[in-house]
Amino acid sequence: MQLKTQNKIKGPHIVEVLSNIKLSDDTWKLTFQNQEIAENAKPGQFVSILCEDLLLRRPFSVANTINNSFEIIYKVKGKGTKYLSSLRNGESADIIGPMGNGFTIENKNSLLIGCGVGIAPINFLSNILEKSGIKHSFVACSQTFINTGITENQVIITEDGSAGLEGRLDQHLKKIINEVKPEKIYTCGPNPAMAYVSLTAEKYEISVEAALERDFACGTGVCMGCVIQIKDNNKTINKRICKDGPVFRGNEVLWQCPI
Amino acid sequence: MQLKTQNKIKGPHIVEVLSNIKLSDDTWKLTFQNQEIAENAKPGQFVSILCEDLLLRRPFSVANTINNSFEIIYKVKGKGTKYLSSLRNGESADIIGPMGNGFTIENKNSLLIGCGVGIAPINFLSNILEKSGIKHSFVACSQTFINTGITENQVIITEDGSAGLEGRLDQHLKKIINEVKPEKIYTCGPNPAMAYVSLTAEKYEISVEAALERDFACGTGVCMGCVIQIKDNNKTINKRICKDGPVFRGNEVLWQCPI
Amino acid sequence: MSNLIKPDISVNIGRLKLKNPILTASGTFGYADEYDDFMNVSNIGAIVTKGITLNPKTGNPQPRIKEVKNGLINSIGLENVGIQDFIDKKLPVLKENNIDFILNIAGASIEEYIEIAKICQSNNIETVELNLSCPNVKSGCLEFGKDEKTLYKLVSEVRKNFDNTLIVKLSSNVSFPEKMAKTAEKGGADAISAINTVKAMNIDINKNLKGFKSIKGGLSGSCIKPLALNFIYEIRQHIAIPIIGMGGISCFQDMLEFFAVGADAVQIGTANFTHPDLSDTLVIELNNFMKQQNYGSLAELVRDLRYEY
Amino acid sequence: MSNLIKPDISVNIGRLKLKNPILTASGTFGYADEYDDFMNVSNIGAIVTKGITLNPKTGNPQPRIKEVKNGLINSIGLENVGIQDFIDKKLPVLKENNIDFILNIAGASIEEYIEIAKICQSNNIETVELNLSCPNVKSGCLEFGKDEKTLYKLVSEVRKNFDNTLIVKLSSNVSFPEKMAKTAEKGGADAISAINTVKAMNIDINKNLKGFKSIKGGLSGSCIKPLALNFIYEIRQHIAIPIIGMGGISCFQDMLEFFAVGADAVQIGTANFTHPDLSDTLVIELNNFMKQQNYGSLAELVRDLRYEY
Ligand SMILES: Cc1cc2nc3c(=O)[nH]c(=O)nc-3n(C[C@H](O)[C@H](O)[C@H](O)COP(=O)(O)OP(=O)(O)OC[C@H]3O[C@@H](n4cnc5c(N)ncnc54)[C@H](O)[C@@H]3O)c2cc1C
Ligand SMILES: Cc1cc2nc3c(=O)[nH]c(=O)nc-3n(C[C@H](O)[C@H](O)[C@H](O)COP(=O)(O)OP(=O)(O)OC[C@H]3O[C@@H](n4cnc5c(N)ncnc54)[C@H](O)[C@@H]3O)c2cc1C
Ligand SMILES: Cc1cc2nc3c(=O)[nH]c(=O)nc-3n(C[C@H](O)[C@H](O)[C@H](O)COP(=O)(O)O)c2cc1C
Ligand SMILES: Cc1cc2nc3c(=O)[nH]c(=O)nc-3n(C[C@H](O)[C@H](O)[C@H](O)COP(=O)(O)O)c2cc1C
Ligand code: FES
Ligand code: FES
Repeated sequence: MQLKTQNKIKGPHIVEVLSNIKLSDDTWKLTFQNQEIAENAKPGQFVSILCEDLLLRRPFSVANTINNSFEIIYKVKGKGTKYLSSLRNGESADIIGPMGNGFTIENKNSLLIGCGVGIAPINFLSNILEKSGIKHSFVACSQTFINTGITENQVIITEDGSAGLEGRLDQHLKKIINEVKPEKIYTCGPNPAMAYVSLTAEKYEISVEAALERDFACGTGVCMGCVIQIKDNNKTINKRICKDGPVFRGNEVLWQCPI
Repeated sequence: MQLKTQNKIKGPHIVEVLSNIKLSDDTWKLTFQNQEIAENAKPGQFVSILCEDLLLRRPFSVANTINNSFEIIYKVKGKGTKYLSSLRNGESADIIGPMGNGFTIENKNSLLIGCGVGIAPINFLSNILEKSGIKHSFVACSQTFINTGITENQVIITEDGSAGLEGRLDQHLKKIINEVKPEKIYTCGPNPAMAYVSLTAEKYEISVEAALERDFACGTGVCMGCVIQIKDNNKTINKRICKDGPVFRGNEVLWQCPI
Repeated sequence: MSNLIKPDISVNIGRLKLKNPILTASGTFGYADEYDDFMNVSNIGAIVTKGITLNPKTGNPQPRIKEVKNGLINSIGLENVGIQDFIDKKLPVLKENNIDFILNIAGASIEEYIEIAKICQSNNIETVELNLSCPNVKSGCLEFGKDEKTLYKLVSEVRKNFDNTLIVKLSSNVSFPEKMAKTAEKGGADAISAINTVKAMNIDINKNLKGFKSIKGGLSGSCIKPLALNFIYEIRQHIAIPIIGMGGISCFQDMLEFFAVGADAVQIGTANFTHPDLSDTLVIELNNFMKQQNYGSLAELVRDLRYEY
Repeated sequence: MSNLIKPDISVNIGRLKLKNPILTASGTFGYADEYDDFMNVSNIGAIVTKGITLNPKTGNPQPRIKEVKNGLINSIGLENVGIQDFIDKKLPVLKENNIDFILNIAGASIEEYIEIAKICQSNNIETVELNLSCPNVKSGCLEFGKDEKTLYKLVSEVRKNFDNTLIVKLSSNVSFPEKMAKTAEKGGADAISAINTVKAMNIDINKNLKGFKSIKGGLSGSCIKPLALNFIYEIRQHIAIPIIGMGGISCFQDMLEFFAVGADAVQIGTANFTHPDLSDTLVIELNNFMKQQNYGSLAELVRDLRYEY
């Protein structure tokens, strides 16, 4: 294998902030200017952002690309995301990416399910399917309404009933599947939600792709910190979420054991 | 000895920022609102400020008190002072003090010599002497002009000639002493400057008080991190700059060896 | 359990009955009087004095301290007033003000430790903490806390000469933490305290490559917390005596972590410099937490903290 | 000395001639190909591979990593492809792309180390770094790097079976650093590398005191730099062979500090995660610095850095 020896194709890019807006109480959308990332990113891929003097970069799914810019949707949790929320237009950030493998795009009637900030990659995927003219429905579940701007084709489920259907995904999913009759499901969100989606889809014999999460150290595939056990015929093998994923087939993930 | 068992008389005080203004390229003046510190602080004493998530507090001489507020004059050096320069009106800081022993105020014709940010405690002393009607002259030396607002009775020496006399203290000191004929000298500034003042004053048989500096850990006298060797008859003993000082008599300091 | 009953947060370390498990660490709290400006010192479980030697010590030359990322390197060199001066001048203040204290002692030879222990015994000092990190001049400049045989000899000899509560303070700079802890217990220690500062060095190189400023000393502060937690977890399962945990504790959550990995009480060190009223605040926070969570005694809380572990 | 001459920043470690002293540390750079996205990997002095064992290893269960203040705790458990897979799949890539490398090897017994060493020998692997921090199953679960006798046996046995460059990587979790370094040298090591990660633990306690998340593992990153500098300074005066320093290096200044206390080359570890192009950048910065300061060779610079010391 001949390596590329082309320098810095995935960064670190010093990237300008175009906007940083609040979508809900604790959820924000950041838009960055960078042609390379915007051109190359695929739904399901992520970027890793240096957050001030924190040791480790923080990974975020690309939530959209528009011309030479790309977006992330993030929830403020700790120091890293607090720093992100402090970024202002014109300031810059140090970003590597796009990293990992995105969703496989197929011309199939697709059901897209994003829960919480898991909406981010699903949002991007929805836009790409839209552009490609692939039939799809978008279910966005969250505790409280996260306004991503998309409304067409979107079923909104909020636990607090602040928009769309009230309740949790498991109260609505089967009905939605029966209505949409998807040939393929894409999902991203907390593990219990993805597990529920995956196991439900299995019953309907619908194939699932799920974008997983876990604390990353390197985010580039070298440290083996983010491995997950994946079913491989009769045995299980370790795969790196950051490099071999973050997208995996729903039925190869051992949803039962803690992921 | 009965301890006071009076709670928190030296803080930590959560103190409001009244103003933060630039005096020169790298030197700023911060004004804080706090009655206890403003009422109790004496020239030569210092406060210790918590600077974001830095482990150690940073010590700064009280540079003035006005009614219920007090000032510090500081030079931006590293993380701590960078943080100070980011403070805005209405924000607050966590401060302990006033700490240490200040200058001894005597009714003697006094010469006050502040070099660099060593101007800070000298500025405060000058105001107090003024109020007490004690005759004094104030020499302020710095690389470039630091505008503290005081001009009366003040001889300004700047290395770059941006205000007052051009040059360094040692080019002017003897002349000034001969003119002022002080009975007492107070000084604060870099060690070489204070050493020069102290050794020169010795020749004129004028007593000197110098406010010393060194990295502090505790700043309260418990860690023994800031000790300096002090002449005590024929031997030397260790004294803590933070607790036994920061003001020492010029002739008890071993200026020759590194302080 | 009623919210109105004041929870019992006392803890016993040997014969020492502490009113609460929050102590201040040696070398970071002087002899208590300096902290009088920031709190009522008698609220704290106990203060541990600066390390006291047989004779007064002037300590190391400057530089003695250097801040690093989330840490402090110190090279004080045990500057202290000596045992006699402590007894004459500091002890009466502590007694008069009802401040519970533990005397941290250090020596350059086993004989010196024994001599201080005898003085403590005859002056009715209730609790002694052995600081082992001074170089052991006799056995070729090794430190006492690094070699099982020397450690056993030291602890058991001090034990013979001091029949009140004896705490042995361990350093984490050892190959086999559990061996040192077991040795101290076998030697007669009533409790282990750990960890002492961690060996560290800093060097500042200036642009022209001239006049480096360097310091070799002990590292403390929140950067050593992961090392301390590991150390205490490793020794907990090998000894039966109580452990007083320390190393980077700077908030209530940190304190709980030490209980979780095996500590029965804690000491606050470098964080006193950052927040001079921290130990006092922790006592209040612990009381409030116990009430909120409906705990009647510290023992119950500690059991639950260790439970899932 | 003219500014136009390219300074000589090469350095020899045993028979290994490094084009520059900047290496990447084991476990933090994979087998090089992953970093191809960020730089031309062949610019670096050498990469050290992830620790390789005789048979593939699946490593430890999750959680494997946890960020702490300025540091990272990892408990990967040596997950790796095994020596045969390395030779079949990874080695050709390294060779084809002219990437100088050092093979980091680990075993659970001396026999296992010997077997890997033989495989390295017969496959003309030029340089091997011995990772000693795996538990030594035979001698009752001690680690190889903690006990002089076992260490001597291990190093000398590997030496007998491998006649190319042999580097022994030490851990700082020992009572007597200089003894371990001297033992490795006596056993036949061509160089020492240090430090490996430092034993550490983290525990997250949530509000309801249920479901703690804990990790026990090795600490790396800038919080261990003061420990690493101290370790290297302590061993430098006791051995004659070169030292490859590491532990928290994250910028040019850090690298100079390691040279100052005794290192002849450095490895970049955790900082690769933060700045994936760091090692490449350091090579450029070192060249520029040498030119600016008019140094003809690295040896001269290192001599000056150590001079005042
Ligand atoms: C492939 C991938 C894509 C992601 N995409 C998004 C996204 O689009 N939007 C979004 O809001 N979040 C996303 N995350 C999660 C995001 O990375 C974490 O929320 C963020 O790192 C938290 O950093 P912090 O410093 O604010 O919080 P911290 O103080 O570091 O941690 C707060 C909590 O988050 C957990 N956490 C910390 N680091 C990570 C990490 N690297 N991955 C997962 N959990 C972590 C901690 O264990 C802790 O429970 C993604 C994670 C991965 C792995
Ligand atoms: C009693 C006393 C009174 C002082 N009064 C003033 C004042 O009125 N105005 C003013 O600008 N400065 C004053 N200083 C110095 C001031 O404390 C330091 O400049 C400040 O702590 C630097 O912090 P930093 O985080 O910005 O820099 P750092 O990054 O911590 O350090 C930058 C440089 O300053 C040195 N330094 C760090 N901490 C201290 C310290 N605690 N004391 C001395 N040097 C230190 C470092 O060794 C380094 O060389 C005083 C110091 C003392 C001890
Ligand atoms: C300035 C300073 C002086 C110290 N002096 C002593 C001492 O005399 N005896 C001792 O046993 N420990 C001494 N220690 C170690 C502390 O008691 C404590 O073990 C260590 O600092 C770790 O706790 P921390 O991280 O909370 O500070 C000292 C620590 C510091 C920072
Ligand atoms: C995720 C991770 C995996 C590591 N794996 C190995 C290994 O397989 N073999 C080894 O000798 N050292 C291993 N190390 C230790 C590093 O090579 C290095 O010694 C240590 O991280 C200190 O350097 P740093 O602070 O620059 O990271 C690993 C470190 C990390 C962070
Ligand atoms: S985070 Fe390092 S391999 Fe995935
Ligand atoms: S800084 Fe601790 S005694 Fe002065």
